[in-house]
Amino acid sequence: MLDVGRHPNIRLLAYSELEKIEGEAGNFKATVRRKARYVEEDKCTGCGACKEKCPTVVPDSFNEGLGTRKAIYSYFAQGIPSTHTIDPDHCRQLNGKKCGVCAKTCQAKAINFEQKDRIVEIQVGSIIVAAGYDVFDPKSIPEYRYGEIPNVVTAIEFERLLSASGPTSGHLDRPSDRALEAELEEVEKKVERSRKALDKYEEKYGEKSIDFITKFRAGQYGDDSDKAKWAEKYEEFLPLEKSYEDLKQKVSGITVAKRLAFVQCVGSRDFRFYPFCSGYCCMHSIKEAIIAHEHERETASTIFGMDIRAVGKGFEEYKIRGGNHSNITYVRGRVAEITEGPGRNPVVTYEDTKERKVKSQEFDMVILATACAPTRGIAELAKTLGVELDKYNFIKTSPLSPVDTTVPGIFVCGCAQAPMDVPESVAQASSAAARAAEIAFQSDLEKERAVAC
Amino acid sequence: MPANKSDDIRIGVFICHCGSNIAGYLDMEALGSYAESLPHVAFVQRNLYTCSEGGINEIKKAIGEKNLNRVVVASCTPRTHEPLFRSSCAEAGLNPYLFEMVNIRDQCSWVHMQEREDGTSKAKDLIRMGVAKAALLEPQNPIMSEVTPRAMIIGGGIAGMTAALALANRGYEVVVVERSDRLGGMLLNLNKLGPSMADAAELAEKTVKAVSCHPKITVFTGSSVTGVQGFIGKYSADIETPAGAKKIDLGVIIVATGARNLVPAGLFQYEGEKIVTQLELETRLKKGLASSLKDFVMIQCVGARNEERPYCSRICCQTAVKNALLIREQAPGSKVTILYRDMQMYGVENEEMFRDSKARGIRYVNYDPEKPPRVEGSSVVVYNALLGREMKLPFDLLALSTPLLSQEDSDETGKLLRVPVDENGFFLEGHVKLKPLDFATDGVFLCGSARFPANVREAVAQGLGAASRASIPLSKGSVVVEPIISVLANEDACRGCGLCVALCPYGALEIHKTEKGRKVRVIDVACKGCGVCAATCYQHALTINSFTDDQIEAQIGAFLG
Amino acid sequence: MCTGRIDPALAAKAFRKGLDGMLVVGCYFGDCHYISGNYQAKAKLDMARKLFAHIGLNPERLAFRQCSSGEASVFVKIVGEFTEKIKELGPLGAGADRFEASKLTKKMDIAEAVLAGEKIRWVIGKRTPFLQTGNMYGEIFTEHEFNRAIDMIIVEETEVQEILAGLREGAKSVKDLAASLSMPVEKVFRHILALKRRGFVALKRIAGRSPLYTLVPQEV
Amino acid sequence: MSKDVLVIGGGIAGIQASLDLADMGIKVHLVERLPSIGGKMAQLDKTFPTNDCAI
Repeated sequence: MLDVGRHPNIRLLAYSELEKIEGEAGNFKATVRRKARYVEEDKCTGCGACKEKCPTVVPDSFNEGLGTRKAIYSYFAQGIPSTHTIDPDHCRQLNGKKCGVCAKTCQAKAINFEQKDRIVEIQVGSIIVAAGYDVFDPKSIPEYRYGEIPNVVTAIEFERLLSASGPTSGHLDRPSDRALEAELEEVEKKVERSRKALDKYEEKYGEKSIDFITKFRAGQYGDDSDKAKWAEKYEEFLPLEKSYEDLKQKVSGITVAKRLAFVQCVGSRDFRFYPFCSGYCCMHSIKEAIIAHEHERETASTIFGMDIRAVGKGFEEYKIRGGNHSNITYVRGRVAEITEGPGRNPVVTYEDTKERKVKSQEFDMVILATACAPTRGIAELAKTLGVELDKYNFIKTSPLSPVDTTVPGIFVCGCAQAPMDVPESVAQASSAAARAAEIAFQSDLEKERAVAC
Repeated sequence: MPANKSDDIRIGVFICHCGSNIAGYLDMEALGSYAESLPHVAFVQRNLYTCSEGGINEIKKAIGEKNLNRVVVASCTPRTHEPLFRSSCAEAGLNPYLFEMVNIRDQCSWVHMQEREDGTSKAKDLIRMGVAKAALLEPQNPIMSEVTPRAMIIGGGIAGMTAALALANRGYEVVVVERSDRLGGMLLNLNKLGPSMADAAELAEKTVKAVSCHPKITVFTGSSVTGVQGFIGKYSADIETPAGAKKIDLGVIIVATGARNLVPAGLFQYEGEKIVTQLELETRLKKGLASSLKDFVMIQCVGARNEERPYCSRICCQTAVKNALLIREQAPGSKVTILYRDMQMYGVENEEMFRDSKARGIRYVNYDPEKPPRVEGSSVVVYNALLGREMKLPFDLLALSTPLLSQEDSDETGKLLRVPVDENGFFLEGHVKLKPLDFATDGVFLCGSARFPANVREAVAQGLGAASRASIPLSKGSVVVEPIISVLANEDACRGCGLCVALCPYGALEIHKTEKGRKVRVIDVACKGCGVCAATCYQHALTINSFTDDQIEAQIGAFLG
Repeated sequence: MCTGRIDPALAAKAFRKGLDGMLVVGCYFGDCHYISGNYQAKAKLDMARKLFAHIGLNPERLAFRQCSSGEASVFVKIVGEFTEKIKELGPLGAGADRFEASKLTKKMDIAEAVLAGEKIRWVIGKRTPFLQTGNMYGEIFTEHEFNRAIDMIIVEETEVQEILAGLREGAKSVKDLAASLSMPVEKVFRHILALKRRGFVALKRIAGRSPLYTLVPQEV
Repeated sequence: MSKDVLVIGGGIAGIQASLDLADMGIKVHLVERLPSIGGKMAQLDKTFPTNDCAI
């Protein structure tokens, strides 16, 4: 990644979108919109002082919304380029409010609220489409109740929870527990505020609130308006304190998630959504289960799948190793539904095809192995490029020319062509590079070509 | 280091404020005056941003005006900024390897934001260590070696042929060495290619023709590689051909030796007549099935995913489904049942073919490896978990899906090329995820089933990919290596024991005979500078440029004050 | 550069110079940018830890830990824990593993010589082949057997280096050496014979009835 | 005629294609929709089967 940033032959146009393509193989003209970052790329040193001071907190899309970032941000810590970006949807200054804190903080004077989108035109001989994929949104599967049951997450969200650089620093804290902790913090602040107000009265009148209220309730203070206010404050405080104590009790009982269920083929091999197999999800779940077990030795995982597809190099061995050393149980069958049991524990109902019985089992967390969906905007991109898509909206190729699209000079690699795992993507990327290079050097070779039979 | 030399050392120290990233948390003034007090330091400057154009110009100016011969920048991380500072030194006429970087931001000011005093004192330690090392730095020059613009591809199957054509079409000379007496490899034995059902023979013929008559490609069939010497860019291969031995100079090598099919002798009463492998079934389908055959059974994972061969051979399930579909086409009304453990129909096309096969009446029975199917006369008996009982399936033809095995001599080929094979005999790529087509050894690449079982589409993609990787050194015409590599600093001390040679992960060391006896030699362009050899040599004959024992010890010494 | 570059003798040098702890942090196994350098580092440092334990230094002062470049929090934890550990042990020479200053230097000289020694480096270097494909006779070692062999070599090599250090002070008889090193006479005698055979030690003269041995200067 | 190549997408596939071409001496323009390149792989903690760190 870093190599891309410093390679003299690579011009990196991040935060940019392709608008138009004209011409043909050997002679394309591309129009690219460089979106305004409101930060001058050549001045920003990526030091990050601005984001420390920025007052606006936004959910962090890199962490799948599980953590937060500021309105001025770098996409992720090691991101290339390290140039920061202002999020125009959330920045106070750009939304007409008074702020500009980042501009004041930045000693490199890189902030420019006046920056506009720029259009650049590029002449190229060939094009490689590596537009990737999207994670399937499991909200559309009603029986899994993703989004309703907090402890049902997607594989990529779980990946961020496992990551040492993620929002939980790698602790398997359940979303419901994290919400509970956040609530406790919130209530704690309120209790403190309320307590302070009471303290003032207590000091003023030299009396404890608890003693005061008995007298007040007995009508000893008549209609003293100040005392009435005190009483009102105290009546507010009581339920607050109660809920605070309750929450504290609940939070103290929290432990990390130790019983994990992985549900395979969420959106894949499913006629309602994508009939194809996404290829990598079985291995992804096994990996996550193994890592979770590394984090916490008591973790036990169950992987529910129709087939466990471990077809790559070393994959089958990895799967067996997971079963032997990482407490993974593989269950053949499709999960029928997920419900919520006591303690916010998700309950998985499935058919065990081995025993031919419908069973239910409670877990701490359920991870959905979501399908590799064609990326949003692929249809538009295909239209811009003039390439055809297959029936699932992946870019069409022919079986024996695995990286050639329907337009000469335009090639495809990675999950934009079909779901595939990392080494396949890398191999295919090199293939696409080989094809593009053939075009680049074509003119030099035309004479030699003519001799070939 | 001779004493007189150290007198001439003039170090310039540039301390970056990084806006407020460093200056906000450390006492910069104290750091500046401290740096001035260090031995050999001739000049100290503080900059708001050393990496800005202004900062860079200051470095260049000081090198000239203050006669600096070493530069230390105390700022952020070398990960992002070392190349910039190095090239700035070079632009001012100072050898770029006389530059040393000290990280007082990521590893100091950012970590100790609340501890100004301790942070400052740690930054002093770091600067002192950097300066101590800088004093001992030696100039280095990049190492360059020419690349012979010719590639050798070992194996003339579809992966190798695809790679050969891709490279030849780019204008490079290609030598293809094929062991059998014709090109085509496994493709020659196949019938149709799933899921498109394209004709294998047609593809083979087309590709073989293109390869055979390409003016840039020389094909040696019935030949084998018997020796390989040299390193990236400068290989020389001995090839045994029917017309005698040949020696050919090469720049790069692609391994495309493919795989072979397991013959399941002793398994499921295999005899090659009524009980055959999928590959043998392909041949029968090619000729046309006898009309008497009505009942077909296939068993998956025969001789695979067991103790002996723990791996899944990736392509057998799709082959079985493809052949099942072809059987139904050739023999309408026939019954095909596939006994499987997991149907490995990964991806878009395979899963589609799988679904299609079910729609066309091909039946699937899952079996438990604990209760494997068995052959009883002309039937297969298998326990069906869904029904909860055993089933007896009569067959006219039983096809066994056996895995692809690595070539018997893959280990020898590996030794010849100094590249590793894995526990299953498949070649081991440089990185399982990120470098699937490269070896750790530069200049040697990998594609097709020699790496791991691959279908034709995948083999073609990998062939193209390997060609892309191999074309990089070819198109550059030379290999340039960072000089931070192993050097034989003290030849007299070397006893030629060869321990370092045994431990070098890159095959970058070799023993050769000199007048003084056996000595080690570093193959510059193959060395990556990991330093394992230097840490191993008990004679301290080998060291690593810019990370010598002296330099590391000086840093430790400086740390201790 | 890689953790594989860390020469274990550096640790002895550093402790002699006054370092109280040395932490080497490398990549996870299988994730080495230099293929196998971290395995090498771990094998070498494990061996050095054994040696330090043998000569009376708390082996916790030398540690090998692993984390990836993306795991800041893990790194912080590793460094924090190590720092705490060293604080708990106290400065070298003043804490639980107390040496007198002069003795520390001597011990570290011996440690350095052992760690830089030919034998130990061959055995550590060949660790993987020994465990996987066997030695030159095709004997395959188990992890346990290998570790026992290492332990033995450490003991022997330390004795040899102590003898050499003793002789560096001047020619000595086996008996004197045995007394000053508190080692059994037979053991010293066995080592002296081996050293003589290898050309490191020679007979100087016979004083009374006991032969005096001396060092043979080595070519570099 | 232009020899340059436009690569759309800065995930692992786009990065690899760009580096291969750039190393061959071909000028590459790499367009990425998001503020940084890296794609999905940058979000992964570790990758199977070796459990390497992802970036």
